[in-house]
Amino acid sequence: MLRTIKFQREAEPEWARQVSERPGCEGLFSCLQCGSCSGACPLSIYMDYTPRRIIALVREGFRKDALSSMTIWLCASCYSCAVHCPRQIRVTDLMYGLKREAMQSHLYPAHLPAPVLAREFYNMVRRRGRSSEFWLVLRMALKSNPFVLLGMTRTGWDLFRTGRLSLKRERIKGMSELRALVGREVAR
Amino acid sequence: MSENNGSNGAVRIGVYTCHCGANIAATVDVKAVAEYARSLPNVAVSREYKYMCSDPGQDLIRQDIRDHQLNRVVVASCSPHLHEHTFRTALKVGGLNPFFFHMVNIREQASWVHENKIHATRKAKDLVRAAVRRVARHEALERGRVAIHPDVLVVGGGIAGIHAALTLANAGKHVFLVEREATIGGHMAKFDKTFPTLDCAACILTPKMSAVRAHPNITLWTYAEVTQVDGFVGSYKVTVNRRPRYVDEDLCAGCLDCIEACVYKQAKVPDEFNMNLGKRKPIYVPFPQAVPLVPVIDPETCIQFKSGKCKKTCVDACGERHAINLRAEAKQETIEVGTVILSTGFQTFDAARTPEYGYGVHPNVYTALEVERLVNASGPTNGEVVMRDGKTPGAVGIIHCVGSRDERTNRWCSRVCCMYSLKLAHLIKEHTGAEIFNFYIDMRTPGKGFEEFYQKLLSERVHFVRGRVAEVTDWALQPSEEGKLVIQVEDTLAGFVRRIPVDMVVLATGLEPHADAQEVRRMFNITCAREGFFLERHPKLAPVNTFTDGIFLAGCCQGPKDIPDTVAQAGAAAAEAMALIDAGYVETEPNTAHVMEEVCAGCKTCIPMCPYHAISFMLDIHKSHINEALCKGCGTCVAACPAGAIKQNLFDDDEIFEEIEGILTNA
Amino acid sequence: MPEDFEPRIVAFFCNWCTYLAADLAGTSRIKYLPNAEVVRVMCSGRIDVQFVLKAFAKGADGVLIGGCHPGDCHYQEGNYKCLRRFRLVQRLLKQMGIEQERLRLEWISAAEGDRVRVVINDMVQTLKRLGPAPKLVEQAADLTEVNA
Amino acid sequence: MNPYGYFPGCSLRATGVAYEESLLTLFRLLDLPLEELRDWNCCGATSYMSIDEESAFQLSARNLALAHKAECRDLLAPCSACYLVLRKTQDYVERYPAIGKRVKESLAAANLPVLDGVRVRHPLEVLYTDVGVERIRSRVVRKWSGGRVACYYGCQIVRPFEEVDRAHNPTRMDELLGAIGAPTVEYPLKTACCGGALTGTMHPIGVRMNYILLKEAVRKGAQAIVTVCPLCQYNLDAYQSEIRGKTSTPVDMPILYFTQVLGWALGADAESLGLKRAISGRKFLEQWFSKETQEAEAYV
Amino acid sequence: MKPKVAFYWCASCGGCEEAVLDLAEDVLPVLEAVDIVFWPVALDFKEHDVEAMADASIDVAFVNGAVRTTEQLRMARLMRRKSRFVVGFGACAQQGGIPGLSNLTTAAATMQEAYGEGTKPQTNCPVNGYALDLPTLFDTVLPLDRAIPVDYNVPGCPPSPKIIAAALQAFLSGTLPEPGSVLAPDRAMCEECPRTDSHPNELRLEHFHRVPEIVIDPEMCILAQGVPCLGPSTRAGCGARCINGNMPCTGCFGPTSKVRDYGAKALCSIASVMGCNDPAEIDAALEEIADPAGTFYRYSLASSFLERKRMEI
Repeated sequence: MLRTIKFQREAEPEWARQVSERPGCEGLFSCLQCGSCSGACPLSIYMDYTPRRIIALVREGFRKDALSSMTIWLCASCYSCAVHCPRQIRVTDLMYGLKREAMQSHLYPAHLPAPVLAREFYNMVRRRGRSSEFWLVLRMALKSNPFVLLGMTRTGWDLFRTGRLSLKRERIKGMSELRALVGREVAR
Repeated sequence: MSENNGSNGAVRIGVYTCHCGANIAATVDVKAVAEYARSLPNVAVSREYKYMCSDPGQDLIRQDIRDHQLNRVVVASCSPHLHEHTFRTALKVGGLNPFFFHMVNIREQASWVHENKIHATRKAKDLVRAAVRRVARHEALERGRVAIHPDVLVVGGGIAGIHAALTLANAGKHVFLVEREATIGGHMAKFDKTFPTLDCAACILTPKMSAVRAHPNITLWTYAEVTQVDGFVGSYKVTVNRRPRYVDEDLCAGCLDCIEACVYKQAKVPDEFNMNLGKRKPIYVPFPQAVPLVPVIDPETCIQFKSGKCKKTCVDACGERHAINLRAEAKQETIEVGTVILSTGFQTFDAARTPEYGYGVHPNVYTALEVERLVNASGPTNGEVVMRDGKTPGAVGIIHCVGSRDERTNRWCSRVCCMYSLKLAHLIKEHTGAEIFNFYIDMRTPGKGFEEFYQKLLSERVHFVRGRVAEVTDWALQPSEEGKLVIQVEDTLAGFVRRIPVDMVVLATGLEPHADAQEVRRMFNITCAREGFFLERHPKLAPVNTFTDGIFLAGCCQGPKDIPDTVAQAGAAAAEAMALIDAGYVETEPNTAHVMEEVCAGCKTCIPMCPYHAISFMLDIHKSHINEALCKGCGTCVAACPAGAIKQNLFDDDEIFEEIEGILTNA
Repeated sequence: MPEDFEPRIVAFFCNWCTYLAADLAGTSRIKYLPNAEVVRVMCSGRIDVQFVLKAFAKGADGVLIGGCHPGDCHYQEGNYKCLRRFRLVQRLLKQMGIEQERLRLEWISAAEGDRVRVVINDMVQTLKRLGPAPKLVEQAADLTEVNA
Repeated sequence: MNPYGYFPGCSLRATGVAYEESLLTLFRLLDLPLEELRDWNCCGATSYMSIDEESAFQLSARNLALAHKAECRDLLAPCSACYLVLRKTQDYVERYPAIGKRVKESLAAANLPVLDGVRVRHPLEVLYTDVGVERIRSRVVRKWSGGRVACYYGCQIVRPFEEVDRAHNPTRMDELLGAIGAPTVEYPLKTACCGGALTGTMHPIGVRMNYILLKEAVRKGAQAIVTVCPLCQYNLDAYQSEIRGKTSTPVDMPILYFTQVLGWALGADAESLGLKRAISGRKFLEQWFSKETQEAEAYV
Repeated sequence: MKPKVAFYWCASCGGCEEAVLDLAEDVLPVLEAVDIVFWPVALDFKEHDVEAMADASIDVAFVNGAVRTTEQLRMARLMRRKSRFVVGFGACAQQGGIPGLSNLTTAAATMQEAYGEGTKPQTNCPVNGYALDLPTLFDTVLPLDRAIPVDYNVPGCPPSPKIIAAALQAFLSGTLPEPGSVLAPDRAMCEECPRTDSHPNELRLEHFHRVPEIVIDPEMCILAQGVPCLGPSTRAGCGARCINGNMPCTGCFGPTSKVRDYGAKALCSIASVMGCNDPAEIDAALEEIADPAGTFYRYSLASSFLERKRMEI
């Protein structure tokens, strides 16, 4: 039986403070818990924690709960929350931060396509400077759940016959320049 | 005992450094400061004490004046704006002229604004050193007195102005009550019921309104605005512009036949008093119990004014009385009063500034004030809650905090919205039996009987959803949402997002300062707080005073508040004014300027410096002279005098130079 | 310039606007740098140019004048008199080899507590950049001879 | 006049190719020179942000620096995501000194110039402010008979920066379409989200979001949806058959780019506007072209 | 026996010496009444003669000019030592005077200005067997009272016969005011000014003019005509000499006893009576005062709070 009580020792207030210092999250501790973000969010209806509850978790320092939530992966970065927040908290930026942290500490469901896509996208861009949608989707599918490819055949065909499916693997000339800029290491 | 004028022998200074509990002591090493002060020239005694402003604290000073023959005192504590008077009095009681005193502000301007104890302490020492040098130059001074004109001006005829005016008038003071609109009554006159008692606003307000009209001590000028204010506490000269209403108040009997007779058989003009939900004629009274009950003609819409081709049936209807004068012009009245009470009220937040709620887009989105009129028996629908589309709502959503607690609009809590929302919820349910949803962030019911009222609403099965509504839309996700307004909100207590279809949305718009609050405050030479409401002298100890003597505040012009608080504040303002009037005079700061005739060569440089025309030129002796009664002590002429022939008490060159050098002379 | 140079600022604040703003900053517990020490005058119109030059002569690194916003002066237009003097003395300071940033005039209303923080902190930064104001003793080597 | 810098972004070279075709055509018709940013790289879009914000900014910084080097004053980013990331980079570099410092350092490391003086802009706003509704109207050669359309702005061009249009109820696209005589419906979801990459990563949810958008458009009587972003267009366009299969909504409406609609009104042919690349609503489109072409002949 | 009197001349133009002679026949009774023991400009005494005198044996020494060389400093100290009273005579002694304006620059620069590029004063040179020492020039000109304690000052550039006579009279009759005071009326010059009544009650200056720029109305208050006349800031006693010559007062008599920094105060009051409130307008008007330091500190720069320009020396 899963216990739902929280003990204060499970909270990480120091982490909360760090988060509140990230760009866009300055207002974290002035949040009214009014729920404007959740109400405005087109995806909150599918989330395990609404954006407001994520903020509540974060500022009380419940790191694991926040980072392992589906919510952060459902965020489509539409910034609706940001423009609705009466405290002008950039909830979207908060979500980005949590996604990054979840990736680093591998706190997300295995085979969840979103993080896989993010990682593949990241690596592709670091290797080639641009992304090529076809190859990207392919790699994502293979690394998360190959069966989704079956469901994609229809769409794939549609794109192919309308000349919207480019098999070209884009690459920029200034890769050395790019590496100097962002470094060369890729995400595992 | 006879007062020591300090002339006896050497300067002996007592320095007192205050801990103010931990307020100062936490960031300033008070002991070190006192220790340091002891080492300064002319300092006879230096002590530190927990609370200098307390009786024992003041006793210390009195004792030392006797035991150590002090003739100068420095107290390092809070702002002089708070306790200068306290300590001056202590000196006086101790038998020393109160102006042998100087105060050092090491709380507001040191301990509270700095973190590093070393720096804060150094700063405190510097300031004490400067004060010790300065105070040695102080001289014995006497306060002047200014007579107070017994008449009072009350600006704004809402419940605040009405109550203040009546209180003063009943005490036998003559009051000029000036109101911008055509009737007094203000916002309260528009309300149906008042929370939490639900007694009818009109029933409790209108008697007071007519009392104003009837009172021999009140001169009521409606449709009028203050345009100029000169002078100072005791004698303000005020100019009032009375706009023409084209119906003579003295001749009109209030029969309203003229309105009946207007060539417009049907009322066609949007009715401001009813928030444009109803119609009125070009000649009208705002509402049946208006005071004065004298019609106004609105030149914007009156045919005669627009085309000059009207049968003027109103004039005929008035007949022998000849009350209607279409050629009437604005009148300037000039009055003199000793004190002023500002009760100019507030304006409601413009709901169009929160586009997500669709006010002005969806006709069935209303503001609370509009609904007040809808539920009001004397309103445009005679109390029927029918919407702009003619239907009666089956479900109503009331959205709290519209234009309040929001960084993007107004940051403050408007204080009354929760309660009036509860009231409207009750009234709408009563009138229509509709399902009512309240959407709130925090439910604020801190007042006598308020919580009980909340309980009552809960038991009436009104829904309370804790969550700030994200948007009001008309798109349908479900067939049940077809043709409805859908409120999308997170039910933060249940923890999920809800879409709630309703027929009518009520926006609980907040209170904000009048658009012209800034002009008004300039005219009366007072200050506005950051939000734009008029600033009181002290939030706790002088809530109805301003920084300009003789000008007091009442009601929402000082900040959002409900009717009980407003009335209480109006009473307080009236009492403050009366205190001045009955004292008959006010003691002035002796910081006035004087011409040293032996030095003045009559160059007249000072004369244009004075905004109060206190400086005159005496042709006989060919020198300038300053009228102490008119001098307000700004010191501009002192700085301007090219020969240094003008002294200012308390701020003389000697004193200020000592202070500057004191600050910069490193210990 | 010494690393730990702490500029000394003499601040002349008018009683009705800027001094109250400073009090408000206090009651709001707004934190700012402790380098400015306030001399209270009733109106910025009282500020004699002699005061400003005296402060510099006595070794102030900066002088800050605070008054009511134009049109808001408690004494109607003392702040304008102050403004005129300020503009003229700025020209004099230039001739006397004192950087104009060392003298600053700010309109701060009683409601603008936070403005006090912004202005003072900013001025301290500016002065730290400029370094200590040159003192007369360094200037007139001859005086040592005189005092010999 | 000096040409607008053009930042296609990855999508306009694949699923969004029609956007590029129509954009270039439209700008040619309006004699607005476009110059593609040499060797541009990925903007560092949404999903990149979720791995490494800092180098996302660095990626954008390179593009901005290239633009600066090419002395281009206005850099056009037709893809909403690209527009936002580029704009956000500028904003954060300016607003957060720490970020600004790091970005400038890395630019120096790659010996690139600092990124200033470049304005990141979206074609919609360029057409509205630089060209203007009136000039568009004056250039119309084809009368519109494509029926009522819903203008769909999506999220990232109006939020959080309200520079392309205001966040609540934007109207500039409606006004431009009004200028060519295309009647627009009151579309309450005009700034709702299309789900972005969710159609790929959490397919059912992504599709459902587009279902909602399409359903409401139908409900409001629109015969087509006009978009400003390759991803929006793709999501709304590509899954209609699936939606038809899963729900009772018989939706089959064309999802156009505003550049296609305007280009058509200004006389361009279907080919050069990539109109033939539509997946959904082809029937509608075909009869529309034929009808339009006849009329066009009559009109000119 | 007659009181012993000395005159000495430091950094000044010599006008002050003239001024004594300007007393004309009034000088004779004075010469009768006193015994002049040292007066380089008129009588042949040498430094060593003074050295030889007993300390405090001279009753009054009238020293004019500012102190800007080692020699002047030495002589000033000598005068101080030998005299009971030292009187600063004239604007240069009292306030630094015109020489004080070189506190806006350095000794080297002054030299260069006067003698051209690369001039290096040869401080000593052998002349038939003797070594001549040239005194060195200070960078900062000092008013007399910053070099030695001064008992009284007689202001003016030069002092007017009227106040010189009065000063001498005070000494002869022993009716002296308290030490440190200035031997002239403690009121502004306006009181003596023939045009003072034409000064408007509500003066508002929108523009400033320099003397050559306008034709000054000989009847009207000069300040009211927009020419910065410092009469209002300046001590009386000159008999409005300049005004009578239709010229503005430039302040040679210095401030009254109530003012600490002459120029600052003068500047403060002139700015106060300006007629504009808009910063741009104010600056436009102030542009017309080409040289504030020279205008307001014509004689008093060296005795001002700031004393000199802050600069590399």
